[in-house]
Amino acid sequence: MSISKEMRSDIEERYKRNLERPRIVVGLGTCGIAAGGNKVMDAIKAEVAKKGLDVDVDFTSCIGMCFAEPVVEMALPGRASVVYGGVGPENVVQLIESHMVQKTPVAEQAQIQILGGAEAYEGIPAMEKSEYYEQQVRSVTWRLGRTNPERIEDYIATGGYEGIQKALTMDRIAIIDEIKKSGLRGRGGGGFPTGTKWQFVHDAVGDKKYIVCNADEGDPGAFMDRSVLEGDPHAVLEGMMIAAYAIGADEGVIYCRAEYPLAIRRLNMAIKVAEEMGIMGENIMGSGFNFKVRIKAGAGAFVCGEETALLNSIEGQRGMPRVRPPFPAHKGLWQKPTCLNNVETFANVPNIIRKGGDWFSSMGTEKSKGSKVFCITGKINHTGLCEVPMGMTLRDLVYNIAGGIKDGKKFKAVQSGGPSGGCLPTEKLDLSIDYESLGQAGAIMGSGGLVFMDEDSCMLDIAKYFLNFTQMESCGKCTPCREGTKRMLETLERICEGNGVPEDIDNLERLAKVIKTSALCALGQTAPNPVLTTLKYFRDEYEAHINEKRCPAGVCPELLNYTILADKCIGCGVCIKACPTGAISGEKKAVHVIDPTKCVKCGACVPKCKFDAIAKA
Amino acid sequence: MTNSFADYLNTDLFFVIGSNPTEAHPMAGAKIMSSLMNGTKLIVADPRRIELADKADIFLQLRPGTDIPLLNGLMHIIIKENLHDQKFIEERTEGIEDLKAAVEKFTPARVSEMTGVPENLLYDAARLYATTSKAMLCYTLGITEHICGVDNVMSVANLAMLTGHLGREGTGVNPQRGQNNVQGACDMGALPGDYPGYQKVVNPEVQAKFEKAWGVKLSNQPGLTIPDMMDAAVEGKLKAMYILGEDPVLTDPDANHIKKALQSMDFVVVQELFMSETAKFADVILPGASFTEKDGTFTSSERRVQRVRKAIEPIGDTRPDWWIVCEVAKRMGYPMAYAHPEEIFNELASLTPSYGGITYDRIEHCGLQWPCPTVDHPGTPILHTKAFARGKGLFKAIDHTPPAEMPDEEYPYLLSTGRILYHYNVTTRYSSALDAHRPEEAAMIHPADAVMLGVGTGDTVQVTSRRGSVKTKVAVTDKVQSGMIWMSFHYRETPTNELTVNAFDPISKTGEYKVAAVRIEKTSPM
Amino acid sequence: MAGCACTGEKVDSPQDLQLMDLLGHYRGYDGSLIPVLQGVQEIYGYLPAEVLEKVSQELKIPFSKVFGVVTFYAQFHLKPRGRNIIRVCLGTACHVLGNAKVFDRLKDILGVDNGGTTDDLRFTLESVACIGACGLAPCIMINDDTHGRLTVDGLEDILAQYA
Amino acid sequence: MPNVTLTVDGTQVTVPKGTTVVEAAWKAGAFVPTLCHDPELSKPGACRICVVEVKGARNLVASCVTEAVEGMEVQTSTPAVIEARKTILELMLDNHPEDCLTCHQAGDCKLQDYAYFYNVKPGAFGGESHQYELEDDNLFIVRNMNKCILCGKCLRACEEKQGRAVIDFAYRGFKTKVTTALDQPLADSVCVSCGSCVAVCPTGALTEKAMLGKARKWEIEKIRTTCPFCGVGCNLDLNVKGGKILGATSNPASPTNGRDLCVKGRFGIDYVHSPKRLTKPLIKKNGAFVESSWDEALDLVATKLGEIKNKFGSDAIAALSSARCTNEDNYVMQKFVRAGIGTNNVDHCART
Repeated sequence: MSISKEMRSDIEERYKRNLERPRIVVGLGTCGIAAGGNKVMDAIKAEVAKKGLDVDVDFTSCIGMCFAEPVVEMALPGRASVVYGGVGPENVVQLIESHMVQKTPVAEQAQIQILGGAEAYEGIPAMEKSEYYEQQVRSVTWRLGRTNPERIEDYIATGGYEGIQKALTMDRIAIIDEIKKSGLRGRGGGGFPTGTKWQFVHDAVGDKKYIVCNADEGDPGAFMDRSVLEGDPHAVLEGMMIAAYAIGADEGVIYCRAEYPLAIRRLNMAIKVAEEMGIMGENIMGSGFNFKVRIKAGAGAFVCGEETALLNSIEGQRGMPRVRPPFPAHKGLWQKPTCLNNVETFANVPNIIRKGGDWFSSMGTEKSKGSKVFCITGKINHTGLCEVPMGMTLRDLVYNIAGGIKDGKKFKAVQSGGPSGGCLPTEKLDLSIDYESLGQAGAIMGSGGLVFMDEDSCMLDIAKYFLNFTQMESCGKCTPCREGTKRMLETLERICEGNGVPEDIDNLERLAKVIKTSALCALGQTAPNPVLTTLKYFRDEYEAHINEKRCPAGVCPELLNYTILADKCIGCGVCIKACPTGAISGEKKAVHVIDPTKCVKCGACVPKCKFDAIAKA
Repeated sequence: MTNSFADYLNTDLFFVIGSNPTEAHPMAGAKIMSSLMNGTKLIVADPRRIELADKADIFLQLRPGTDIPLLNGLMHIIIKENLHDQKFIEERTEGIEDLKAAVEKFTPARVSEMTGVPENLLYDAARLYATTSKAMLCYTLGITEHICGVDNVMSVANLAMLTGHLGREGTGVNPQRGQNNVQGACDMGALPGDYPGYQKVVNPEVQAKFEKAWGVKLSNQPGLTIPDMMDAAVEGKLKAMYILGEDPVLTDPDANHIKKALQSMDFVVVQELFMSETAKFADVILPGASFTEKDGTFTSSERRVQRVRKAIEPIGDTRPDWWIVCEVAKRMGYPMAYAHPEEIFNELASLTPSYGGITYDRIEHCGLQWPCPTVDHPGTPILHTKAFARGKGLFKAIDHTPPAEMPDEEYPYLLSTGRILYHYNVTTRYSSALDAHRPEEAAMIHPADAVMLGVGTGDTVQVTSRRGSVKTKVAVTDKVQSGMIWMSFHYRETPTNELTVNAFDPISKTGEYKVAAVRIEKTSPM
Repeated sequence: MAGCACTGEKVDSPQDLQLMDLLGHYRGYDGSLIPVLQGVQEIYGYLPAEVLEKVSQELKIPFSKVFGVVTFYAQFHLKPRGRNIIRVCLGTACHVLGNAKVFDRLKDILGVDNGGTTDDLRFTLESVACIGACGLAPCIMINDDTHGRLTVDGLEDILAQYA
Repeated sequence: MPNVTLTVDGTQVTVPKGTTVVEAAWKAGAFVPTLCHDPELSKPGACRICVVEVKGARNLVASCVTEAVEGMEVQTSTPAVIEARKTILELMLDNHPEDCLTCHQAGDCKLQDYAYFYNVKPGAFGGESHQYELEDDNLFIVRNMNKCILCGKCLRACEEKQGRAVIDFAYRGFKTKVTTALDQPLADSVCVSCGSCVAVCPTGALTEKAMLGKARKWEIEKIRTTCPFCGVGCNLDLNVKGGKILGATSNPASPTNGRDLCVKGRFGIDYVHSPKRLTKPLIKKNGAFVESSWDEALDLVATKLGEIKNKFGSDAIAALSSARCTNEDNYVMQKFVRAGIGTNNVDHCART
C-alpha cells in the first residue's frame, strides 16, 4: 500500500479541522506523567464532562519545558493556543472556566502562546519570542508537544513518511549522497559522519544487513532520545526505513533501555499501525522494498550504549564491547554489515530527505551542521529539553535559554557529555557548541546532556560522582577500565576525605592517560574525562583538598567543620533538636556549641537555623 | 577410523551411534562438543540419554540391540526418498541391489515398532544425514559388543556408502578404539589369524616371509580367540596361558566362566602392574613396568603411531614387558635379543607394510598415521579416498539378529554395560584422586523402576543373572530407559561381568556386553 | 527433538504454564536469552535458579553463560523482590541514632534478613548507604517515600501503609 | 596468500595478510608481552598489555587484535607504550596477592615475568583487592581467584576446546569474576575436571592440586609421552622430579589434543606410584604368593611352558597380549608365541 496524494491531503484536512476546534492538550511525556500529568488529565476530562463543554481533550508529549511540568495547552478556534505550566488538578477548574468558558487566558500561569497564524493574546509571550524558545530551533523536536504521538495521522498530516516515499523513488547512492551533503554527524556522541557510515555499510558485502537504532540512552541527566521516541516515534522509524533502503537492509532493531517503558509502548504502537497501513513490512508502498523492525529492551547496563556492547546485548550476551575493527559496518549484528545510529540521528533523516541536504547544512558551523538537542539540567532556572543550532555559545545557552543560574548564584562549570564528557569552566562560556570546539576543550558533545553547576558545587565531588558512575558501569572486560577507574575513584575518595597526598594528582593523571589511550572501548577511553577536565580547569580545588584539607565549595563532609557563630546565635535551641547525634548543646538563650567529636557533619542543623548562625568551613 | 580426529572439526554433522565419547573418549567428545558450539549438527542413536543426546538435534533412543533395524530403516527412507549418492554408488561400490532388497521390508512403521524410535525422527535423521555433504559417522562398542557386532558394523558401512559419506574430509566411518593400544595390538598381530599388519597366517607367502625373518618354522593354523581359549581351557584342551596386561576376570563377559577356565589350566603366568582379579589365579606373576618406565609406541584410533617415552626408572624390581617376554623366550631356547625397543620397532616395521616407512625419528614430534609404506610417505589421515581396500565397496544385505538373551519373567531387566569418564579398564582405581572421586559403582536405573524396587540413589541392590550375582549401589536417573539397568565394569567390588552373557559374535568373537537379562532386588548396604 | 525436556514433567502452577508459553514463543530464535529472562522475571518476580537451568536447557545456552548474562544486567534479580522495597539507611547519623535497632525490628516483623523478601512478596528489606536525609535520622525509605525520626514502635503502622 | 610489509621499531617485516601486529612484531624480534592472547583461542583484546603505537592511530593499539596492514609503522617500546604497560601491570598487581615466594606458579608465571621485566612493584595505587575464598574442595583443581587477572583464557578453553562452557564471566566491572553457573564451586558444577583451564592459566589462579607444593617449576623435567587411558592417543608431558612422576601436564605440540586432556590423562597418572604396584616376581607356593628372584621366576615359567609344550603340543599353550601395552611389547609377545612356542594361540581384548 502507499500513501496516495488524496489520502495524504484527506488526512491533512482532517488534522487541520481538528486544530480549529476548542482543544485542551495535556503534555504526557514521562516528565509530564511524573509531575502528575495523568491526574491533571483526569481532572480536565471530569471538568469538561461536568460542564458539558464541546472541547476536545487530547494529549501530546513533552514540549521541552520540563521546568514547567505539568504542561497544559488550551486553544479556542481562531485564537493562539496558550501553554500553561505548573498545572495541578486544583488549577483545572479555574483554568477551564477562565480560558475555555470565559475565553480569558490566565496570563500569570501561562508560559507561552503558540500563534500558528491565529490571533494572539495580550501579555503572554509568543513561543518564538519567549526566553526559553527564542534562540532555539525546532527541527528534530518540532512535533514534540505539538502532535499526538500515538496517532499516525498526526504524523502523516505533518509531512510524515514523505521522506521514505521520496527516498523510494531515489537511487540508493543518491540518498547517501544527500545525507553526506547535509553534513549530518552521529548524534550519539561520536560525531561520525552519517553519510559516510551509510556508504560503508552500503559497500560492505553481505547476504544480510541490519539497521540498528541505539536508544540505550544512559547518561545521567540526558533524556533527548526518550523525548524524541515518546514524542515522535514515527520519525525514528521513518529514518530507519530510509537508512535501510539506502544501505540494502531489510531488518531493523531498536535497542531501547528498559527504563523507558513509555517510549517502548509508543514505538510498539507506531510499528503496529505502520505495519497495518502497509508503510512498513513487505513491499513497502509497492516499491518491492521490505522492512521490519523489532524492539529489544535493554536490561540495565550503561555500557550497552557502546555500539559493539549493544550488538552483543541484542545477541543475548553480556554487554561487553567487542574489539574494533572489524567495525559494525562490516561485521555487526550476527557478524553481518550493520548500520548503527542513535535515535536523534535517525529522527533527523526524514527532514533531510524531504527538505534536502542543503537545508540541513545551512544551519550550524563549518564542520558541525544542523541543530542539536540538549538536555539542560542542574543549577539553572529552566531545566528541560532544547534544540539549538550548532555553533551557539554556551553563554547563550546558560543565560538565555536556561534562564541563568538558580537563586542568582554564579556559574561555575558545565559538564558536557555526561560521564564521558568534561567540565568546562567560566572561561569556556564563549565556546561554540560543536563537536570540534567541545572536543578541543577536553569535553565532548556527547549525546547532549548538559549539567550546570554553580559556586556551591565541588568539582572533585562532581568528578567523583561521574567516575563512580562509570566505575559501576564498567563491563569489566579490559584491565585499564576495570581496575583503573576503581583506583581513580578510590584516590578521589581519599582526597575528598582529607587523606590525599600530593602524589595523588600525578597518579590520577597517569591513570587517566593510560585508561584514555589503552582502554578497549569508548566508555573506558572517555571515563577519565571528568577528572582530566576538572584537573585542568580546577586544579586549585584539588590542591586545596590535598594540601589544605579544605573543600572550597563546602561540600565534602569530612573536610567541613560546623561552628556556631556567637554573634548570630540567639540560643533558640532549634538546632539542638535538629541535630541527630546530640552534638549541639547550650542553655536557652545562651550561645550554643557544636561538639566536633559528636558531629557527623550531616548539615541537618544548617537549614533549621533561622539566623544563619551555623557556619561550615 | 577412516578419518582423523582433526577432521572432527571439519564436519557439518556427526551421527554418533553406540558411542558415548564424552565419557569413553573424552578428547574426541570434546572435539564434538566444541564443534556443536560452532553450529555443527548432531544425531545421536543410543539406548541411554547420554550427555551428547541432550546436545543433539535429533536423538534416536532405540531399544538395546536394535541397531540393524534402525540403520536399515534409515537406509529404507533414504532409498525411498531418492537421497542416496547415486554417483558414489556407481563408481565406488557394488551390491546395491542386495542392499535395496534387504532394507525393503524395514518400513518406518515397522522400524519404529522394533526400535521404539518415533517415525518422524527416523525421517528427520535419514534426511539430515543423507543431505548433509560432510557427515561423519562415529561408533564404538555400542555397535560391536553384540552377537551381531559384525553385522552392525557392516550396516554402518552400508549407510555411509549409500550416502557417499566416505573418503572425503569431514566424513567417514569412525570407530573410536576403546583402549589406548587396541589398534596397535591388532596391527602387531596379537590376533590368532594375523601376523603383524593383518597378514594372514593361512597365507603361505606370508608364512614363508615370517619364517624367513624369524628363522623358524611357523604354524599355518589360525589360533584360538579368547572365548575359544577359555572354552578350551574348561574342556581341558588348553593347559597353559601367558597373560600380559589383561584382566579377563574383570573385563570379559561371564566372569565365572573365565575363572573356571583359569582354574582348569595347569599353568598360568600373569604379567601385570597390580594384583588384578586375574593375577590371583596365576601360578607366577611377573611384575611389569608401566608405560612411564619404558620406551615404545602406541597406535591410536586414528592409526597414529606415537612415542611412549621412559620418564623414570622401573619401579622396584619391575621390568619392561618386552624384556620379560624376551627373557622367557631365551630360556625356552628361542633367543630374542633386543637392546632397545627401537630395535624391535625397526624389525616390526620391516615386516609390516603399513608401518614400513615409520621410524622413531620420524614420529619424534607428531607421530605418523599408517598406511605409511615408505620413509618418504607422509602418512594417511583419510582412508579410502580413491578406492576401498578390496577395490569396490561391497554392500552387504543384513538382517536383524536379536540379542542372545532378552529379559523375561525371571530376569525382567535388561543389563547394558560400558565405561565412565573417571575410570579406565585398569589402573585408574589406583589413582588416588580418580578413585576418591568415583570409588564405587553407581548402576543407573530409571525412576519408575526405582519406585517399583523401592530404592533411591545411593541404595544397594543385588543384581542377578543366570551366570552370577553382584551387589551394587544405584543412581536413579532418567538417562536410562525404564526396564534397563546400566553398569560399568571398573569395580572389582562390583564385578559386573559376572552377569554378562557368554555369547559372542560368530566372526569377531566379541562378547555381547551390551545386552543381558537380570533380576534386581533391594538389599542391605555393601 | 532432544531438547524437549518438558515432556513427562508435571506441570502444576500457572507460572510454569506461562513459562512454557514463553519458552515456546522464543525457542529457536537467535538472541532470545534476554527477552526470555525478562519474561521469566515478569512471571516469577525474580529469576529462580531452577528456572534459569531450564532456560539454559531449552535455549541450549550453557548455564554459565545464562548466569553471566543475569549477573551482568542490573535489571535481573536472583532473589525474589517484594512489591515494596524498604531501604534502611546505614549512614552515620542514622547509625548513631540507632537505626540498627530499627533494622533488627524490621527483620523481626518481616521475618527476613538483609536482602530478603517476605514470602508474600510484599516487602524486600535492604540496607543502603546514606540517603541524605540525616535531619530525619533514623530513617528508612519505602519505595520513593522517606520515613524519618523513626521509633521501633512506630514501624508496624508505617508498614501497614503498603499493600 | 598475499603478504604485507610493515615496519616494527624501524625494522621491515613481511608477513602473510591476516597476521596480527603482535605476531608481526614477534617476527621482527620485538618484545611484546601478552596475557589474554592465545593463538588457539578467540581474541578478546582484553588485558591491553600488548599495546603498541601505530602511526596515525589516535590511541595505543592492542597489537593482539589488530591486523598488520601494508605500510603500517609500529613502535613497540615508546615511553607511552612502556608507561601503559607498567601501569596496567601495577593495576593487576594491586589486585593480586603478593605471595610469589610460595606460589606454585612462580617461575612459570607471565605476570611475574612481566613485572620483573618492567620492574613493576605492587602497591602503586593500593585500594580494595579481591578477597575470594580459596577453592580447594575438589580433588583435582585448586582455584585461587584472587590471583585471577581475568584474561578469560580458561573460559575460552572450556568453551572452544572442550565444548563445555562450564565457566564464564559473571557480574561486572571490578566485581567481574570467572565462575560457574550460580557461582558454585567446581565440585558442585557440571565441570568434568579436564583441566584445560589450568593448562592455559597464565598465573597461579588455577593449579593442579596433586602437584601443589611438590616442586618448583624449574625443578621439573617434562617428558612427553602418549596417554594410556583410551584410544584417542593424546600426548602429555610427564612431570618428573627426582625420579618420581608428580603429575601430567599437556603439551601444546600434541597432534590430536594440543593442550587439552581429560581428567584421567591429566590427573590419573599417579597410579604409577601406587604402593599397591607389584614390584617383585611372585610364585604361588601352597596357594600363597611368595616373592622370588627374576631368574627363579623366569626359569620356572620357561620350564613349565616347555614341559607343557613337550607334553601336550604347542597348541596347548595360549597367550593374551595386551591392548594396553606398547606395539613393541605386543610384537615381541606374538613373535614369542608364534616362533618361540609354535602356535597362533595369541589374542588380546581387541573387542573391549
